[in-house]
Amino acid sequence: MRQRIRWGSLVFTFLLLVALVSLPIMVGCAGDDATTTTAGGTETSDTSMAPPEQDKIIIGAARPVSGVNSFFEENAFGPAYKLWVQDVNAAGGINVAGKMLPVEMKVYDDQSDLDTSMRLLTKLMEEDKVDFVFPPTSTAFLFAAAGVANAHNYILMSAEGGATTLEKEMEKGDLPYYFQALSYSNHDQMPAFAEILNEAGAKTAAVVYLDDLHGIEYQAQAAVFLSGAGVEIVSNVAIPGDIKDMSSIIKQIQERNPDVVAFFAYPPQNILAMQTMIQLNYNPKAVLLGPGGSFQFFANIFGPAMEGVMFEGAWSVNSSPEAKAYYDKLADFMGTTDNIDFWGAIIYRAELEFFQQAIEKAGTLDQDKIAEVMRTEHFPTVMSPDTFFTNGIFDVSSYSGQIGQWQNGVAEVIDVGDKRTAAPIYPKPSWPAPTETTAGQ
Amino acid sequence: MNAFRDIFLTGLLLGGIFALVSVGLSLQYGVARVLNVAHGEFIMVGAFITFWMLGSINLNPLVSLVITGPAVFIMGLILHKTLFRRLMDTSPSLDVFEGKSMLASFGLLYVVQNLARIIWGSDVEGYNFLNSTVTAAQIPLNRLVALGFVIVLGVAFYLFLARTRLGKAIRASAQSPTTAELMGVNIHNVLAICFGLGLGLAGIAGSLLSTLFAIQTSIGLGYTVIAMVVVVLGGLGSITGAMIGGVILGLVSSTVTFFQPSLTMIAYYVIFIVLLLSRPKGIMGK
Amino acid sequence: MKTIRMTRNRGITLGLLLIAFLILAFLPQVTSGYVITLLIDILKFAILTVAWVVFSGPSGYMSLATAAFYGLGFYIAAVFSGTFPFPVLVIMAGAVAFVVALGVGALTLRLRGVYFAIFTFALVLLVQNVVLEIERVVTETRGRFVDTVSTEGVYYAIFIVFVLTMLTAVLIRRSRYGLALQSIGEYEEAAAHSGINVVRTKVLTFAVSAIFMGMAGAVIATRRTYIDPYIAFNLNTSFLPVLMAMFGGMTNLAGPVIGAALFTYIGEILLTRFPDLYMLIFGVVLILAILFMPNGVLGLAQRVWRKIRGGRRAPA
Amino acid sequence: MRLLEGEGLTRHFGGLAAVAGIDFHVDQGEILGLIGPNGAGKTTLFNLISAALKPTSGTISYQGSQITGLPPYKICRLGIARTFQTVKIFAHLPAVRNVIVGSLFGTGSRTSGAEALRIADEELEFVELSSLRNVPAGDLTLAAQKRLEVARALATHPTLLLLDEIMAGLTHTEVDEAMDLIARIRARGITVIMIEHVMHAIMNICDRIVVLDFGLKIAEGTPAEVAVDEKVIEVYLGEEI
Amino acid sequence: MLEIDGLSASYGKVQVLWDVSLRVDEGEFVALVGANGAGKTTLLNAVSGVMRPGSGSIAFMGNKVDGFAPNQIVDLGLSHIPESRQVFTDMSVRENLEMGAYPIRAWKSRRNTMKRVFELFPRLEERAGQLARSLSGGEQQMLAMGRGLMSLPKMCMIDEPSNGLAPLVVRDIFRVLKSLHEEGITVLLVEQNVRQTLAVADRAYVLENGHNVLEGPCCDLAQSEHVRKAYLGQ
Repeated sequence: MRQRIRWGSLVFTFLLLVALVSLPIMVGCAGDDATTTTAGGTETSDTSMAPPEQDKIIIGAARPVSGVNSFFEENAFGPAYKLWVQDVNAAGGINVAGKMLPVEMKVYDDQSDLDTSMRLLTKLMEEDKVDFVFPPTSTAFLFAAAGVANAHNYILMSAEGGATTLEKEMEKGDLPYYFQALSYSNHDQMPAFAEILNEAGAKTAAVVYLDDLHGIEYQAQAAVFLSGAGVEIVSNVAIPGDIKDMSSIIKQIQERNPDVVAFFAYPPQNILAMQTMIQLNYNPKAVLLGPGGSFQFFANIFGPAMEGVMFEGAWSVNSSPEAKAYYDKLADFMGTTDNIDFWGAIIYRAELEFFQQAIEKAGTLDQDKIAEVMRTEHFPTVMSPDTFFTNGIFDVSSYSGQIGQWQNGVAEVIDVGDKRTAAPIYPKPSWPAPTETTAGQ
Repeated sequence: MNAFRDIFLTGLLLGGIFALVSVGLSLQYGVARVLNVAHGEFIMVGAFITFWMLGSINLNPLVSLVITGPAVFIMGLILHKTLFRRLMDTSPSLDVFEGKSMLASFGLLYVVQNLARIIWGSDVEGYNFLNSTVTAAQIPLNRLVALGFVIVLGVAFYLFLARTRLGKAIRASAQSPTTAELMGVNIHNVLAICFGLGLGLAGIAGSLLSTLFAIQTSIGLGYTVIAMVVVVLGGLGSITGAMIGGVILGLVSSTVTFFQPSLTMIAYYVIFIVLLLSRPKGIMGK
Repeated sequence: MKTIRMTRNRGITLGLLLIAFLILAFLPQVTSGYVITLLIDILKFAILTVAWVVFSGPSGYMSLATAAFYGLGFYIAAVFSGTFPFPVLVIMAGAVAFVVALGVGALTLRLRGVYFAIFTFALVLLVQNVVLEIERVVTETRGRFVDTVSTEGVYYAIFIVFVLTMLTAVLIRRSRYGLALQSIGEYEEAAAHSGINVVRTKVLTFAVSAIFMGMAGAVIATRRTYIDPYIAFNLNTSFLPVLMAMFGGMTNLAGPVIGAALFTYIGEILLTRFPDLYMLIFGVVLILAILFMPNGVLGLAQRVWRKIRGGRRAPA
Repeated sequence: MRLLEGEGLTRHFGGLAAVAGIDFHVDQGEILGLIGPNGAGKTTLFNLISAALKPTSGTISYQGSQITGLPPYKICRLGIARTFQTVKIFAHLPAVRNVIVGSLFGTGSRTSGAEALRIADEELEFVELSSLRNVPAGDLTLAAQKRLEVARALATHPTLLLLDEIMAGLTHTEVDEAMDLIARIRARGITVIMIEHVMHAIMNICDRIVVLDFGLKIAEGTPAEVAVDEKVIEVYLGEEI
Repeated sequence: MLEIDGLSASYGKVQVLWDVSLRVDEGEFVALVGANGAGKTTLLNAVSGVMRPGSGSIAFMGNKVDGFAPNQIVDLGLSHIPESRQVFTDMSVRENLEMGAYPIRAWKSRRNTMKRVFELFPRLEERAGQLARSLSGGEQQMLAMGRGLMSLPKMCMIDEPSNGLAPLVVRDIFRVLKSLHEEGITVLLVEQNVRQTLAVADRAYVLENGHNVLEGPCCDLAQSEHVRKAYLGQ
């Protein structure tokens, strides 16, 4: 019954494993020499006003260069970061205790895979010992990254997603290095949406939501705030991401004839929803679209049909001269206006500007000190002359708006109050007669 | 009654789309014995070629079928002649070949998807095409066109298989490659052509799908999964089976979506698994 | 003569194994951080690949259900995170994966070849979607937070699971079950007519291999502060072990381990050096490996090894 | 004494009856030959006895009790072993391990590894393959593979052995050796049913012969009786013209 | 017309043919007989290119053809009608015949050839539209033979046409074989049905366990003790 095991092969394996293990150690050591030890630790904390010894700031990030999230890296956050790095370096760098340090980004591809993303983030902090890290993309990734970065005492700002569930963790005090920049459904967007509907006199609403984090959270918050504002939710439907036909859903909503239809979903589902409503000639008084609806390309695809469609956001070229200037600069940098996002684009920039000012104010690269500054200080940014964090979350007053609406192909902020750049169109005009092909981009 | 009609019509239209997505896969497996996990990637390629030609030379998507089909067909020919032919020659048995070719197609998935990403980027793209309805029944025109194309393609394909010399050779090869060889059929050419045709159909499907849905370089795998469900429903390798399977899945989808949309995917897989267990050879299987 | 040489060889081998074992066991004492993180990943894939090979290698049934069992373990660790101590979670995960695999195995007896592969593939998607829907309806969100365990703790946990997996794999290979499974893979019919209870052998081995997948899942779940069904039931987790096993070679147990280690390690280098081209290169390498290395790296190494030794004495 | 008895055995494939209502029996200790042209239903009958197939109708009893419907491994453990028309050896396993499969799983009682190995070596010795015990079975000659299959079957300690064309494709000397082997198997007290096309072998070693044609039993008797049976000659040599 | 010299062939490690030589002259009707597993089918497969021979040479009409692909062999005018019929069961009788005419030179004249085949096998014409699976065994054999003729072969290799058929049908089959030969087609017939085979063929080879054992005119062989022994063991 004895079978001879090929011991030789097993030895070979373990030798190989040992070799593999030792290789990264050697590489790791080499890495140590190269990037010195000024990183996020507490080594430099006692001499906070002395300029650091290094000549540049390295910021690492595991980004979705490939995979399902690569859209965001390519069109949303990637350009925002790159433009910022370009701007900072054009101005000589970040002033840390009197020394101008240029910024360099070190980007790894996380393949839109969470395991890989966390591994690479760890590598950036532990092996590459970068000075700062930028977050990964998508809310689930942020949730995971928040813990990992905190465990390493690295500041992690997130404009790339965010859900209110994270707030509970923050309230527990577990995430002192985590800063939430993107607007939340509960503090920011749904209250604003309810206010707008209340002002317009809408009485009933239907909600269609994608059965993922974003959709589930938004429909829950919509229920809270819309009911609070006297808007009754007459229909609430969850859809899967792979949905290929929405006609029966739209028809059922049509039968209940609500004033408002909100789609808390992503571009593929939102495009399908728009097409289906146009095809069925169902024209509610207001339509709200989730992520994607705020992109210029979305408006381009549907052309005149976008008139009066609302979206989660928001900012507008009419928000302020700074916003307009940023718009121009970004469009120039990206070579197109198609992928300008009238929800997030300004927040990413504001967050970076805030961060830069926090570093300069702290006068050190020490994460604790910078975090402390971020928690307490107010800075002017492209988004608002008075931008600040409350309990680790951008204060609602810091945003340039929460709900936008497409008017004549231009994104306008329609929040009730002084952020408003244009009066809401309500009810929205009926769909234009279908035209033949219109190219998207 | 109205609801019933709606469910049926939507299901039928959707079924057409599913059939379109699947027929090519069925052909690739049925004759060339490649369970092509990268099938959906070629749908994506077809969609992007169409989109790109619409943007650059304003070519009507329905016209661009004439280009995407053959272009992807040739890719398929080359792939089979280089990659799968070699795998076939070095595999000791058909089972081994099926396993290896499936894994190789997995590699292909990465290659095609990432090449496409490098060429076309990661944007969500879309355009409005025939976005109106045939008013009486409120049937979306673009879906009707897609269904029409599926029927035309199906009939054309049927005629091709039934009437032409090559078509008969393909059917014969599917039944018994060795005997077909004895008839003078160059089996390697036939297999390559079938693989190519399968991909070509994926390309055409892509062109048509781009008129209906938002496209992105990462959409492929989703369509592969649908195609697999449909092909197993209809019986691996059966063309008519793929058509029928598509319609069945369409009807299932429209029914479930009508009552509880979030259960749609679960319904797909439950049906898929139950069917695999009870009738592994599919509805059309013997 | 022959026996003496065998024993000496074996002594050296065992010694080397012991050294490798000790190095791996004490590594966290001398180094930390990224090396350990990477090793955790390598060990994770080594476990999944070896567990996959235990069943699919000899039996010839290509299972793509790895992600389902791994995900179950992952999810159990998340759901009961904080309720039970870490070791209990890992054992629970193994037990649940075992039971579920028994059921799945019993269901799929009729399926052979590509049908079995497709079934297991669909299984992962089904479980993923069902959990997704349950989470939506019951917890009204999508994911869960997990209590994290220190990197070192995770490393030792995964290391122990790895050692268990290897021991079990060696035991199965050397036991009557290994022989039975191998005969089933060679000729199921002949195996049955030689008195092997084909059904029991297949189902039991399938379920045993699932234990380790589940355990690996439970350990790795504690690496994530947050998980959701997409992360837990990821199709890549099903495909990668197959590719790693092919890449490493399946003629003996060293192959899968080498495959997992090289694959992960090379992947990491490519990933950090060529983020833009990584997946493309990955695909090309995969296709080339399938084309030109039918017996994987191990097969290649053995061929080269034999050539080197061939000059001196005939291969054993 | 009746060892095995089949009554009204029928098996359909689609609409075709491969075996149609056959009654047969085999007595303890005899060698029964099963002959007939290709497609006569011989192998189907073997498959029914060894439970590779379930009969459409009819029953099989073994040592006085019903065994119809039992799974193959149980049939094997009850003492009915078989070989296959196209050899089904475990090609990548060494010869000895092929045989161990039989002795380890097929004997009906739990065998220890050492015991199984001892039996396997004995059976290899018996079929004269000891010298090739460590050679992968796939590398053996056809004749050796057929012997190996016999050894594997013998290792299960059968009472009844079904041999399906173990001489097909063998050379003259190999056929003679195979005949000798069967004689020695009988000497061990094992009952044998054999399907064979090599006529002189069948005629020389069988006690009794059953002739099948188109799924029906057309003749039965001693070799001498069968050899002069008009129906059999017609089936074998074709009609006189 | 066909000349095989010193042919050896194996399936994997199992050698099936040992140094077999065989010759068929133009217009001849040659039979190849031998017990099951003697290697007859392997020999035909090696000639038609379905399997690659190990060593030896095969020449057809003076050209060396070993290593050719099956379609090249068919194009040269050598048709192989395989064992156990192998008709395309999911295709109609007509389509099966059309498949036989697959080589381009035969395809063009397929309608005329089909008429000739229908004359030879009137039953096939009656069933032209039916699926081949619905035919009886004898009809399927006729279809297989008709299909083999559709490629307008100069020579036919026919493998066990009487296999599994009732005596009456077998008689039909042999009648057709005879008339084929009379039409000028060279025939190499592989059969187990020794008496009838030797009655129609001119010359025969006996193959045993992959070796040539006997060769000669049929009338001689029919009387041969050896043949009788090989088949009935007397």
